[in-house]
Amino acid sequence: MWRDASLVAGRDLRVEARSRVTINQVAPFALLVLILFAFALDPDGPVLERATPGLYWITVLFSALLAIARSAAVDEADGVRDALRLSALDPAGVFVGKALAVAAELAALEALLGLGVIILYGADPAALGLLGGTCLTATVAVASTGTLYGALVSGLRVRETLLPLLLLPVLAPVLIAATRAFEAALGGVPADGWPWCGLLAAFAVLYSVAGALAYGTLLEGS
Amino acid sequence: MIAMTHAGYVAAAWLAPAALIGGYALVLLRRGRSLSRQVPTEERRWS
Amino acid sequence: MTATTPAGTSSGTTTPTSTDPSGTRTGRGAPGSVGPSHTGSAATRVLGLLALAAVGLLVLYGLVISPADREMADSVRIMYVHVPSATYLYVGCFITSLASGLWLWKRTPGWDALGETGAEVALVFSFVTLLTGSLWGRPTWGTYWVWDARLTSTAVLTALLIGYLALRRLDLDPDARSTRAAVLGLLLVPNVLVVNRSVEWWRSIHQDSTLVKLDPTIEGDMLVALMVGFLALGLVFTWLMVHRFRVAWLEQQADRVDLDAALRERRAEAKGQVAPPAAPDRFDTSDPSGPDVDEKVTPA
Amino acid sequence: MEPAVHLRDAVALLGRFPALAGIDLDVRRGEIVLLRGPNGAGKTTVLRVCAGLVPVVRGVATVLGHDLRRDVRPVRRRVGLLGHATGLFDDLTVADNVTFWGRAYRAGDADIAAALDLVGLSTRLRDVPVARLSAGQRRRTSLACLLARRPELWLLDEPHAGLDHDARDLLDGLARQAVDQGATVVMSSHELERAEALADRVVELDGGMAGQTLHEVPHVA
Repeated sequence: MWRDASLVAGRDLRVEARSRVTINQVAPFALLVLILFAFALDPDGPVLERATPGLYWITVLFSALLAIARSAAVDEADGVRDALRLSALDPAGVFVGKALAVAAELAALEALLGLGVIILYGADPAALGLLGGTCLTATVAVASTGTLYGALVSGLRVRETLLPLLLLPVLAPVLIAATRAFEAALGGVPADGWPWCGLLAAFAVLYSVAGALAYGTLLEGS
Repeated sequence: MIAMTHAGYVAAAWLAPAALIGGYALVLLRRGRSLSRQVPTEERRWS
Repeated sequence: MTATTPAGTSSGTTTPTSTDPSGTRTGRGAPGSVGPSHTGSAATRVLGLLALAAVGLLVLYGLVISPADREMADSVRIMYVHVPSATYLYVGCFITSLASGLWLWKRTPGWDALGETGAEVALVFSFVTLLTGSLWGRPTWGTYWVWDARLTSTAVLTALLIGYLALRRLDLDPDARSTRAAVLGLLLVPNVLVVNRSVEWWRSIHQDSTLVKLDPTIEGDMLVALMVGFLALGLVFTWLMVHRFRVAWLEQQADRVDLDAALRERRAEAKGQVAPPAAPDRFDTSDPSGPDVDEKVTPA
Repeated sequence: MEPAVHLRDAVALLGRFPALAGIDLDVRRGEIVLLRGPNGAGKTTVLRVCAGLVPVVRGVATVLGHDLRRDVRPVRRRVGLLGHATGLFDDLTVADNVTFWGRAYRAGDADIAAALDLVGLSTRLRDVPVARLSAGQRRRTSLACLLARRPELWLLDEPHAGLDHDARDLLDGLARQAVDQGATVVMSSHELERAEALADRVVELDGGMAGQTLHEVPHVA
């Protein structure tokens, strides 16, 4: 299974390396959203500073939507689904591979946005352990959920609009948990943040398992 | 009973759901009726 | 609310969670013979009457007999609708998840229909819950929307249900659509649990003391009124489920019927140059895996 | 030796449309069979059914000894499908594509390299992204993907479409070579004169049902 996963992850990342969509389009989009938030909320006032964790994770979620849509589109090229079904690749491996590729891209985006928030919003990172833990669990959670829901809508005419409709309510808990964890880390008592991190980890495990199990069924159902 | 506080809200909180569920029930009956005509009897498991 | 058509028919009962309804079909009545042209049956009429009676009782208890609350005065009466409908919202979601899981496992179309039924009825109850919740919030806290844990998670749940039904409404080919809807449906309950857990935690941090807990201490007539609320909405829920299930069942049958005509058409297309094999009549397209139930031609 | 393909009164659906309405077809091992017939006769569906991609809802369907109605997975490992859709990743190079699909089908690196050589893509075009290839070159790339896995049953859906002259000779040669090594080929085509030259037998298809064998092409020893 892991061999297939690394094969698929390698392919997805190579597609990204060649097409550079995430680097050239999604990353600038993410930074742009940060800037737009600053326009919306007056930068010197307290609001922006207090809302930084929330704004950060909303930006990450929207960028994730683009990265997930891109990852799903790779498999929607003409005939790829059939070739996958004919191949000896284990569907769970394909799922894990694609999720890892999306996770890698997301991690890069989060790092970039982290810098963006520090520079643009003047946030001073504290409790790095909690920040890192939250990012890790949230990234895996979003990547696995996104890959699964990407497969759910693949091949449909209206997938661009259906994917956010299906995915965002599911990711609501991730947004809540990640934001609270960041607030705990930046604002005050990191100890409060760890339970949220735990919730994110549980979410990530739930969806990784669900994705691995369901991916084959989705690939099969034309 | 009449001298009820928030009468407006209570009335709304009871009538609106009744209308919503009642409307949905009617829609269901109408859909059921029009579909029943298309499907021959033995396909149905109720009578 | 019940169909009061005079057509007297023998009583046939269908429990809402009927199992494996697509099994072998029993008698083969002449197609098109006039049966009851609606989804009603003796059972649903009885159920309908019971539901109406219970609603009547609810109105009596909820609005007349039960006293006003000390703090919230009469606005507490909204609770008798709000709390039961929230409960049946979750029951509907549970049925959808269960049915989706069973469809993925057994692939009988009955479960697929039940999954769709559960979600749609749950959606109706989610609107009722949101409506009564905000109408209750207004007199009690002065705002229509309160970021209370239960109300917020109901809102997210409503979005999940809308997404599920949106996916079902896409015109994929039946089997693919059912598979995807089943995977989404199966994930409904886990999603609900995670959403509730995270919203519960989130609100517990920001729970400022002034918020009156949504469930005031209730006893005596108020408790009875709430119980009647559960009974009445329960019967209504079941009645809606049975009818919606039959509508879904009819929709599936309608799909299959056109198919046989298509098969005959397809054969005629062959311009006679190609001899059509012995014309088998009905066949069950819904379970591609198992051997076909109506197989007339024994395999060579 | 059981037949490579044995369909008896098979019915297959595309959504609600019965693309195959009770087809009878038999293909022996080591044979090259051409499916001929008007558009929409079900030629593509027959190939996809044999590849285990479209479920058979009625009748008998056995490919390479496996009953398709029980489990399609074993068949899928042993067939190669070359369809209109190339199944290639536009952003990746020719080499990346063939390597990925080769490994996905558990082909060894040697087979992958050999496949690239056979279709003449191992030199100049090797590191060109597929997006910049012509239709014919794309088809050669997906042919290379098929070659790399050395399938026992070749399912070719209008393989000659879009190929230039020497590419067609190359395809015919490779198909003939594979048959000599025990493979079987079932293909559909509209370039009849060329396809019939290659095929041992031609079967007329119409309305999703197979007719009688039109003519046996005397097998040139």
